[in-house]
Amino acid sequence: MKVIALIAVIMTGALLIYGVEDMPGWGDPNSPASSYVSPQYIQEATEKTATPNIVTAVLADYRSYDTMGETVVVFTAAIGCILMLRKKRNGEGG
Amino acid sequence: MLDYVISKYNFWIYIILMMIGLYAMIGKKNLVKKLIGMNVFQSAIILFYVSIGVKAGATVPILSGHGHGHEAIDVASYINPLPHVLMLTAIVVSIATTGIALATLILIYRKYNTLEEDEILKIRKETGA
Amino acid sequence: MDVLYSSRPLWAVLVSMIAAFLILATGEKNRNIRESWTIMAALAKFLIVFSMVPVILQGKVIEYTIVTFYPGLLLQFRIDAFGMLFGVIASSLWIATSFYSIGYVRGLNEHAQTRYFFAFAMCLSSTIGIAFSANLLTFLVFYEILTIATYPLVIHKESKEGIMGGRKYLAYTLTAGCVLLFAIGMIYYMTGTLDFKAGGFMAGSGSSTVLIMLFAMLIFGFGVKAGIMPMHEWLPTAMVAPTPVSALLHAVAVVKAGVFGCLRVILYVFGPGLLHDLGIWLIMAYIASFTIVVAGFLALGQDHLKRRLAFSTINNLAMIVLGAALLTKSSMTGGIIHMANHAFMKITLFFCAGAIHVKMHKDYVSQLDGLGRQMPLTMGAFAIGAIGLSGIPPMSGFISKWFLCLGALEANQIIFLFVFMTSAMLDVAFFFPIIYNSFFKKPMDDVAPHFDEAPMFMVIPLVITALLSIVFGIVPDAFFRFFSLTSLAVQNIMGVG
Amino acid sequence: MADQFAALIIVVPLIASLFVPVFGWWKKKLCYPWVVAVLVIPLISSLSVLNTVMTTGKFSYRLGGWAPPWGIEYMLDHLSAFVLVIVSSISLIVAIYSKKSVEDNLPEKTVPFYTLFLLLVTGLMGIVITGDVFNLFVFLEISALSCYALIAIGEEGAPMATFNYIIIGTIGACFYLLGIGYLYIATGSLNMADLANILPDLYHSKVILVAFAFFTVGLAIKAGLFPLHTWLPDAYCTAPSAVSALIAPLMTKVAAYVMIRLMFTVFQPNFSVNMVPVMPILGWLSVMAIFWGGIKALAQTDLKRMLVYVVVAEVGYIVIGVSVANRMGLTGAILHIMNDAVMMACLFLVVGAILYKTGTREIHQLRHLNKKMPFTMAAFTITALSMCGIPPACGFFSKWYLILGTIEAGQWVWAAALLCSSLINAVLFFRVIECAYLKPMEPAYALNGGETKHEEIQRDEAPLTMLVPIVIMAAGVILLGIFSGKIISSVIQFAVPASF
Repeated sequence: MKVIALIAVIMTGALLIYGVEDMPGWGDPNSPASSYVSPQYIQEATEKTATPNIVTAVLADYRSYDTMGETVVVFTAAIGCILMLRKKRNGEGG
Repeated sequence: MLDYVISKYNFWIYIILMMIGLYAMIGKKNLVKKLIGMNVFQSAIILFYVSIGVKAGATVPILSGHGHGHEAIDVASYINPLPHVLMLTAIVVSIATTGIALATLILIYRKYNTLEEDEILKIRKETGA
Repeated sequence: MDVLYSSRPLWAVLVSMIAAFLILATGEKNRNIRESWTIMAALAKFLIVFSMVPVILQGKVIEYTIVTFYPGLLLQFRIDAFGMLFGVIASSLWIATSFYSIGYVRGLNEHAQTRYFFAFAMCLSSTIGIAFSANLLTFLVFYEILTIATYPLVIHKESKEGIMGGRKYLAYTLTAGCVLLFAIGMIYYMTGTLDFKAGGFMAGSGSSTVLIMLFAMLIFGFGVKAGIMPMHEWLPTAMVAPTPVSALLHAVAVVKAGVFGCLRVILYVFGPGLLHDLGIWLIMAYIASFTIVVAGFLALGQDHLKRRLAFSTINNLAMIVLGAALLTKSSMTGGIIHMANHAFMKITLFFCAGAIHVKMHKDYVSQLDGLGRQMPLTMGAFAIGAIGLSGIPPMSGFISKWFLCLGALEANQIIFLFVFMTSAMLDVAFFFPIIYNSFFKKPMDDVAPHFDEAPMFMVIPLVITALLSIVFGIVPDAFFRFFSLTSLAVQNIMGVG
Repeated sequence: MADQFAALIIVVPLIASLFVPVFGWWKKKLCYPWVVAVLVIPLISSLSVLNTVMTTGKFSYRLGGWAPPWGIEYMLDHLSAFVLVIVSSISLIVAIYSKKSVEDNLPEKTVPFYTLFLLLVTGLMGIVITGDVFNLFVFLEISALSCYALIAIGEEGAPMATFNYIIIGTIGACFYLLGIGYLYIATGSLNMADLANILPDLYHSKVILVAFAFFTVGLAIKAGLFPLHTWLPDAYCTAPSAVSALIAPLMTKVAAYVMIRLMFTVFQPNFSVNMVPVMPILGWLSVMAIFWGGIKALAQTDLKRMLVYVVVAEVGYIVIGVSVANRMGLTGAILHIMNDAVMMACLFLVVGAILYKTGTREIHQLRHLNKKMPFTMAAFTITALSMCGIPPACGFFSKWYLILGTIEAGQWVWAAALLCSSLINAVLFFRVIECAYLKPMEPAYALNGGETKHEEIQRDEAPLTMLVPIVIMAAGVILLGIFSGKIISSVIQFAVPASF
């Protein structure tokens, strides 16, 4: 198992290091990530959503659907834990 | 060469973290250690995302002064908000996964009284399950 | 060629499928109603099929498209003379088999009769589907349904031999189905069409190596059901099935479907011209001859009556294939007409074997001494069938053998003439002792034989099929127009090639 | 107006899942009818969406009204609408079926069970409907988490199987997340349609290549493709009947859908097929999956465990169709997503019903089942024949297109693998059929005084809530086969990328 793990890890690492070559540098303001979609958030968000915190604006408005999904994930986990653990506790108690 | 390495140091760090996490997930025998590996692995990815959003010399994207009027906003002075948004979601997902995983670990421990994978396998073989 | 669009082919297929589900719904409790479904479906099917014969004889084809998947890829019925011939054989003999089955299963008080009649009806449905298929895909679809529908019949007894026979049957036929699927896929990829065309459509669509490989695959796929050696192993094993099933398997539906497939491949997919150019017709002919001779010798060694008949079937089917493989006009005529003649004669023989089994519980050739005096009708019919298969006039077997021999001469291959002769002699050798013993030897148990026939449900069908074998020997075109259909089919094929 | 149906598909089961605990708190019995009633709405909505797509072409639905690269949108084209219909119909069928199974196995867990059931369905449909790669991840996790929890309450050994599934599944999901990150860093966008426009200029970037690699591996894990399937058999086998009937047909198929979506919509076929050597690798892995799954299945005596290995083999089918990368093959793959979902649902439903009635899953103990449960066994037989590729059942047609695809690609070994797999399936399923339908070959039951022949076997059919779904699925197996031509010409034909 350890050998498999090591091989998997080394292969993954090698792939990642291979990819780094074409990555933009640290803090590059002109990287595609920072120059394509996000500038518009910074410019428009306050005006359109009346929220000074842009992260909040994007989280709760532009991508609010994701955030809904996020809360559902928490709900799922909670119900999942109830499903898994609840009956056993009753069983032990009784 | 050194410049190259330094200019992308964020990637090296996350790659190393991720490899550690992945190794623990696959290679460790103790189930809790596997779970910790999973958390390290997810944190590495979160670190990676957050480091994408950085712009040199920029500040947090909160526009306290600009709320009104139409004065131009200098995009370069605020960091990219999107990766942070995504990672808020991803963090929650990772916590939820950990929660479910811990719940299964409780079930496993109740059943086998151990969290060592090889011991569990031994018990299962003995009971013929 | 005139095309007539009609849904009659679809109904011909569906009628027995509908009957099958009615049979299933009626169940074991109302046996008479259940059996009446079978008979009604058999009659209806025959009438629908037969009503199309005059149209076909006018030189038209009847077409019905079920669904289209892709251009050139569709489920379609198209009835030409050759398909019609097979359709008439199958549907007319189903009537006889239906009556006979009722007598048989009731006479033996068989278990799971509903399943039996259900599977029987499904078999016939798919056989007619095969007969009327317009292209290889449709053919394959019904061919696979036939494979599965026959399985419950083969394992009917549920004894160890039955289940083993069923496994062997499935192993052979499903493998064949896979090979066919691949070969047909290849053909579609190479030509963009799968439609049967008199004289073939494969010419010039690929290198000769590929074509030969495809031919081998298709012949393997269909040859398994047709019992061509060395793929015949399943057939004698499947003899554990009840006799009407063997009759259906070995005279009407399954093996004939295989032979029909082989002939479709030889004459309608590759075509005589292409096969001649590729030179594989001769190899094919040698394989068929090998099968004829070896099966004949193996038949001699069988004491179990039905196994002997099974090897005789293998022998005769190979004769049909050989007729087609010789690629001459007469040999084709002989081969195709032999499909009909063999069907009538062989089903008579199987019916007789079944009648003996039901009445006397005797299965072995050596037990049949003196039976002729007790069951004169049955053994008389057996004699007619046996004489016919040996190719002695005035039985119908003579007609087909005559044309086959003529074909061998036309092809300038004297060796095949000898094959036919040997086969005829072997037929005599393994059938005549049975006839002789049953009529002229004293019974083993020394009881004075008295007239005691099998149930009427069984005797009447076998007498009728025996009489028909004689009639077809004297007037080959009687009733069902087999000869006209055959010559029309041959004309179509040769007209192009 | 039909556009609004798209929103209903996700919103209705999601909101409804919140109400399940409320109902359960009030009256436990209400959970079941509520879930069934709720799941009708996504089915109607997805049929309506499919209809809209078929008449007016593909459309998108902006959530919150934000324009695409900034906001999130639904992408509804032929492929996603088609898979949506599959997911919603099968989940409805399994929901109907679940009644007795839940009452029997998990009486005290009804409420959280149905809550998670709805969440799982929501997650699966969210994956299919979304047009945003990150949003897809969120729904992937919703479905995965609910799936983990549902599996963990299964029989002996389930928690351990679940934990393995969690670890490997999380690796898969994180690889997918990493792939998104790499795409984002190179393009700055998360929207699928937008990415598809930007990416062609960047095909030579190493970042894109790495992103593609992570996507492929991550989704291969989620789809259970050999050799990354190790989590699958135990997890699916130990899950409760109703759960395995839902996840076995849907989870792997949805992952396969995402694979097709990413490879042929987000990335262009030109990149996925010609510029990276991924297709041959996937193809050969599928061949191994088919053989490995088949051989492992042959070794099982437990019916459910056998089916689980068949699932592994069936994943290979779909991926072969993807990796031959031509029109016929992909048609076969998409058709097989549907066919396999229906067949697997039917088989797992049957196994659940058998387990419920007889308490056993051992193949050799299924004797006389044809008399006890004639309809269930008839459904099983039909589906088994379909698995062996007997027409007119649907399995034949997907196999036909897949084989045409491999022939066109000149991959003879792949074609041979598909054919062999039919034969392996024939052995597998006829073994079961022989046991269930025929008298035992050896007189091993002589203990009963050798009177087995005359024992009167009473009909003891599964309850209607189980039987009706089973019969519907079996009828579906036949009908989908007969109408496969129609389905292909009206839907799948347009779901295959135009460049093929």
